Amino acid sequence: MTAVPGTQQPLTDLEDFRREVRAFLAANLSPALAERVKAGFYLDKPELDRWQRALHARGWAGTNWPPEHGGPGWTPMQKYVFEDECAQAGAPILIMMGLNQVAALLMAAGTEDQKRRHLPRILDGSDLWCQGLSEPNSGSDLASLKCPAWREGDEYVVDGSKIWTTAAHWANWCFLLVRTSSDGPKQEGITILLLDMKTPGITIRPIIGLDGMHSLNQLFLDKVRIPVSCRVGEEGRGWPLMKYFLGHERISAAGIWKCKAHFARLTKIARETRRDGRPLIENPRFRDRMAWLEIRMRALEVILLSIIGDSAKAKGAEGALLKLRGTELQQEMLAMMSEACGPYAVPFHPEVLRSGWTGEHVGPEFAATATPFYLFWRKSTISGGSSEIMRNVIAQNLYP
Amino acid sequence: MTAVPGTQQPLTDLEDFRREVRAFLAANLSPALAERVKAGFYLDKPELDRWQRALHARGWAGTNWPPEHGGPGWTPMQKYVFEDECAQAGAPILIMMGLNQVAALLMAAGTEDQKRRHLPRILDGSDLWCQGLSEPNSGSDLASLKCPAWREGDEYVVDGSKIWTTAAHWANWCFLLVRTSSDGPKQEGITILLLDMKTPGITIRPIIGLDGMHSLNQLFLDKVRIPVSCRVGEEGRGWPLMKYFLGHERISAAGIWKCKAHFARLTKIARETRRDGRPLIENPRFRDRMAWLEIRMRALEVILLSIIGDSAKAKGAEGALLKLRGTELQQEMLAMMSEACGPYAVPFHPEVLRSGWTGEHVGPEFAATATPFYLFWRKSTISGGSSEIMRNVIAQNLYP
Amino acid sequence: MTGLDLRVELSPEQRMLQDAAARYLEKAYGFQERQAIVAAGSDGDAGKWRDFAQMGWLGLPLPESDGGNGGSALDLFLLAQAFGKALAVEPYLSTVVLGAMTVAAAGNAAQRARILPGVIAGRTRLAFGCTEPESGYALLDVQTRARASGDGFVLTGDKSVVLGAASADHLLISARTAGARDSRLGISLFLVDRTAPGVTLRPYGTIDGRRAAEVKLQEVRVGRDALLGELHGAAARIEHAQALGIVTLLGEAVGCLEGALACTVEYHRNRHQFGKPLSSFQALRHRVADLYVAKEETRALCLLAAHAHAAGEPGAAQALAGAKAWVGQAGRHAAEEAVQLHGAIAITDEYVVGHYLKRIIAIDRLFGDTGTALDRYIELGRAADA
Amino acid sequence: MTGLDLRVELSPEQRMLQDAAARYLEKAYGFQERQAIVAAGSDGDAGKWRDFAQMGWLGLPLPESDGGNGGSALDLFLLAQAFGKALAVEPYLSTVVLGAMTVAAAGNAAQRARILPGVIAGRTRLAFGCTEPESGYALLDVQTRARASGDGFVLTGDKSVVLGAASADHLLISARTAGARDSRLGISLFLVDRTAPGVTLRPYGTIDGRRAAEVKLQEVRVGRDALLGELHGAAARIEHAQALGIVTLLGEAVGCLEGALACTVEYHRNRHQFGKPLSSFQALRHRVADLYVAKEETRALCLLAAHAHAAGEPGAAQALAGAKAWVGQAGRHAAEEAVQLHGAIAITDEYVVGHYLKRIIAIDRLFGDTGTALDRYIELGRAADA
Repeated sequence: MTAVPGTQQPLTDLEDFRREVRAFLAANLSPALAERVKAGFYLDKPELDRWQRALHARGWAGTNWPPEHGGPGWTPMQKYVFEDECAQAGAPILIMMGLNQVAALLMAAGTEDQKRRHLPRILDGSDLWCQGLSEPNSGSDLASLKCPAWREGDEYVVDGSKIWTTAAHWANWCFLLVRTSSDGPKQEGITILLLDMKTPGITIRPIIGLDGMHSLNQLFLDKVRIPVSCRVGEEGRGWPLMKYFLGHERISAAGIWKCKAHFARLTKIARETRRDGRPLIENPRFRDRMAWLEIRMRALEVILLSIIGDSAKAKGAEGALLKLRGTELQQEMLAMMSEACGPYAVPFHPEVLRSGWTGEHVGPEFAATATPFYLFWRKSTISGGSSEIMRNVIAQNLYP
Repeated sequence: MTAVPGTQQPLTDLEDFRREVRAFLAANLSPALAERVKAGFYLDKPELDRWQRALHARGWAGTNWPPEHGGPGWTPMQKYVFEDECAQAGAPILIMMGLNQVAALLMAAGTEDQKRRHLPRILDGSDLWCQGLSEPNSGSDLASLKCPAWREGDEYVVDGSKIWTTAAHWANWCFLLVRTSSDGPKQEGITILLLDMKTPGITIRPIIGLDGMHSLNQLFLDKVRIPVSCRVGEEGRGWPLMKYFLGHERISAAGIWKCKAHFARLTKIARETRRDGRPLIENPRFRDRMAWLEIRMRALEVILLSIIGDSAKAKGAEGALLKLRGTELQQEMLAMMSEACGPYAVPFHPEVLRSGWTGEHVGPEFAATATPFYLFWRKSTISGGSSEIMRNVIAQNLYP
Repeated sequence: MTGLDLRVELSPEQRMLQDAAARYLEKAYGFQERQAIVAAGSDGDAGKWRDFAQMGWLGLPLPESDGGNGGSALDLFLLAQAFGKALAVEPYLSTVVLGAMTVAAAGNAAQRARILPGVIAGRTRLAFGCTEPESGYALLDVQTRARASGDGFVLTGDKSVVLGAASADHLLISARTAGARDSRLGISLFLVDRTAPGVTLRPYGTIDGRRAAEVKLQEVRVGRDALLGELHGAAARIEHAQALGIVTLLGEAVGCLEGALACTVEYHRNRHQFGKPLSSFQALRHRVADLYVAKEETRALCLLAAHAHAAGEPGAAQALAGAKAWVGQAGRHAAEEAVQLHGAIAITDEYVVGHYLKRIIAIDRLFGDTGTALDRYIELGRAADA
Repeated sequence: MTGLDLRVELSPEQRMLQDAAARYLEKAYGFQERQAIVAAGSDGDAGKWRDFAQMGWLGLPLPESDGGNGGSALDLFLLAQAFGKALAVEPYLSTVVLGAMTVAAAGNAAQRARILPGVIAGRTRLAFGCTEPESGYALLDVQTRARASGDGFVLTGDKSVVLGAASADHLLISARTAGARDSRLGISLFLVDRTAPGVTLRPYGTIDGRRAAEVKLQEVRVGRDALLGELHGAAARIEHAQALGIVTLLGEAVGCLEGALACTVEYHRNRHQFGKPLSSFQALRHRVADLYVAKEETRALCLLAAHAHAAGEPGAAQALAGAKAWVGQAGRHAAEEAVQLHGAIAITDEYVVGHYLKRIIAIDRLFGDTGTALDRYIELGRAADA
């Protein structure tokens, strides 16, 4: 009556594509760098830039970009294969703010001038973008943001603070949400500005994470002047454009590819680590937990593949589900890597994590990063839409 | 500097008391009946009545009652020991509505006449009480109850319905909450009436449980007339008196004693049941789960003993905690007993559960009751203040 | 199975099957009607069974050469999903999946011709007796013996929890013809008339509203033509039946969780407490969201397993074991949550949600519970690595 | 321990100790001050250590005959609880609990007189080197060797994650004097000067803001008077030190969860989102309620274990193992929840809640993690049944 669905032809094409990606990775990614990425060591900006240049040279920097802007024009399944292979291989994880969200926004709502000015430099890595969204008193409830800005001639003057800004200390541009009016509902009066990080009046306060490292920042904007030409969309109409930021990237944030790479690493560690006279992977309790993780990861990958290319679902309950559970799985895998360290989870020397450090570490090699990595990624269920927000989104879909 | 707390003297006394209780149980509880109680078979009313008579003959029927009303005047620790021993021994579990809640209410707020009329018959088992609290549309939000009653001369006329009434088909009295006024906040206008179940106009609809058995009922009250002398407290002022019902019995509802008895039974089953060529208790996964249950049970017993006799804590966050977790533990133990049945969890013949049934059951003896018992007790986290209400109570205590 | 083979797409025919099943069951198999069927105690409703036959469902997975529809295990899964949501109690699993599919796979032409047309037409019912009182979940632990005698065999032994036995015309009985109790070799399958002399049944209802029985075989004589498949070689047949049985149970489990979620959402929308619908309480909303997540995860794993089995993927057995373990663990938890989220009404026999829990529990106790399935998952994973 | 021995009551003196510790730490050990101490990198603050001495805490559990206060393991637990809430980083565990208590128990009069007054007065610090790079959590798996030489011994081997090593005056070092690597017999304890020739330290910070070091012993000569307790017979001493170390860690764990709950409640009361304080969101309220429950359960189990150990109950070892397992499992989960319930601020080093999580993780990785402790719990339970 019916047969197994006939997806043979496209699958074969995709396997060809997968081989192409693998060949690229083999040629461009040094095994030493890949090892450091898999182990969770920090990369410095030149290392990230080098990787983006390599991708750009191949035409693969803007994976989501349409060909007219220099993207590869991949199908959703090709993107899936690409991300999967990159994660498995240990390719550096770029800071995607510019490449994904800012680019999507500009393509949809930027002026021709803004597109011309920013898109090429985002694609080739000349510009690194950070985001000024959250504020000390506006987190999950982002629309309640207060950072005031007012018009003076051809400029906006911004006077406030933004927080949880990843890579602000590296970025040369910042995507900024400000409040230009306090009348009406909180969603109105929000304006989007593009801020050159060389503008006078910006102070960056590093925020040290639980892993002892610096990746987050608070921005203080002291009467910072931004030309009106750097506004995206109309004044006070920024919120509707935020859909390019919120929800859009839940599938990357879910990190199913990352899960798979972590799981492979956890398996390796569990095979190589002896505890109580046997490899950890032979410990029934550890083995059971790994089996459940593998099963749960499989479920998410099936769901991901079932909605791939369906942007309504990706922004809806399914996308929220993937973000919710994908980040939980990652966290549990990292927790198990830390457990595998035994007493060597206790030593903590963040200098080891830094790029270029060459000293001798304490205990097994993976112990140097396992616990800081675990601690750092507690954030994965908090940032990019917290687990609580994801549950809200799902419930909203169940009770429309 | 300090020593282990000096509770030696009372502990010795309590051990004497424990021996006394054990002697009573040995003399009065037949092993066959005890086995049936432990296995979760249903008892019929004559069996329950017999047990109450035995307790009453010893002066131990109203464990919470003060001596002036015929109670044993036990300390909280004595009550704890008594309950513990009864559960371990498999003593029948009486329907406590009359002995606990109704008696406490009458002692506190009943007229002398009501006390004289009801208390002795509650104590000796002549009267069995049921409760008419919940209504089809008032569950967790009990104060929203609607069952209307109005005064006609020396009588109240009640015209409504009550649901989830345990043992209404056995009871000869019912403790009833009715609404005599709809003005003002919902907590006002509630009146407490005592209803003789022989009064005309009462219809009892049995509600069959997931275990296929009948213990719950819906009451339909069709212009039922209740003498004003059967009102407890003032008209419309019943809600404040409800504290004798709500919260008071969380510690019994937590069923820590029941947990301990279930755990002993589960251990026995896990020792005697072979699966995959070894006793179930040697299965690492099953054994781990049992270890966690034992540890969690231990925690609850320590907490219980730390608040025993402190009625503020018993009604507050600690009591809610015990109810919340105690019922979860029970449920998990019952689930594991059902699991231990293997495929024999599937057969279902509720007639086996009934008192007096003498046929042959299918599979191992414990399989006859394990799964129905598991299903029935899903209610333990719902009734007597649901887990959700318990969390509300705890949060209320954390944010006073 | 770690890459593109995880993409499961349904064919237009499969979507039609889903729609037809959902439409029929919604119309003809409401919960009240289902409860009446259970109360009648006759192993499903004869009228419904005729409908199933008419819709081609009784022959759905059977080979076209035997008069069936040649559907795949994935088709079977989709139908079972609809059955699960409706909590249909008809003995489809025992007659079609375990019984007829085994006859189709193992039977000779005469046996197939004798049995299958009747099954497809709804006249003949089968039961699969491969569990024994001491076997637990180990179907190859067979103590029932068949000794050769004259031109046939004589069977003696006990079979336990045989689904649909009392209403079956023929029982498929595994028996040891050689080898030690737990040896893989030496197991044979026999077609035994339910009414044959020496066959005694003790029938009973099951927790999930079906019928099953303990079957006692006392010197039951069968002819040579009762031997189904190769002498001593039934182990693989039994395992294949078990795998297809699991596919069916997984489909039902997904349907159960869909039903449990749907009735919870519906109840929360309509039930008011403290002056608001339950659906406006955030703590409940978040738990209903988790219920949705569990349902989706379960659906993904079960669908994948059915697809892999249908496609003969090398990882199919492990996918089935993983999904079965998941259903027993996360599925049980989800069904318990659905009960809890209803409150008191859920613990009555009159309301639907508790029956989803019952069915999920029964599914866990058939063909290996969570622990057994997880052991198998791990063992197969290790074998694949080696 | 299944009945009345589960009732733990504190004496008036114990309540006074609790109050005094809480008062002092609240005043003198605020989180900002704590962070400054950690940043200074000197294994705790010298001024605080003097305060501890002055309050009698450094001699709290030591025998009165050695100048201590003769406090019980329960007293120690209560003090540790206060340390845990304040996240105090001073090397109390290594110096007093593992070091001095072992000297008091195993040392001869001369050794006790040489070491203990200095500890009690806050002048002398000790460290306990019994973990090795390959031992994992098995303290009796000793590869460091001590061979007799002249009137003394020569020690060679590696000790790992030795808490407080760099600031210690003396190291207690376990070494094998006889027997195979994992044999219980043949382990001896030695008092080694931290500055003795052949002792090399690689010091580092720990995830929870303390100091530890890898210790290398290369042909380190010690005299006969360095032998602590019986030759070959240190196994029981080490186990006793471990048990008392666990009591201390359990106290700290309870303090950590108290702190984590308190700061979560405080944060939810003050933080507004969507126009309301977080404490008004029911989903969050319920999870904070669960956090409270976990804290109370942990407190009960840990207090019971400390009490049982103090009273020498037969079930004490099992109670300790159970509580240790619980802290690693439920305690970790609770600390993670506290982090989650804060949102972004929790993942910064500037805010307190993440440090509770770090300490809970470190506690799990000292003296046996959840799995190791649960194995021991089960083994001891089985032994008690037999």
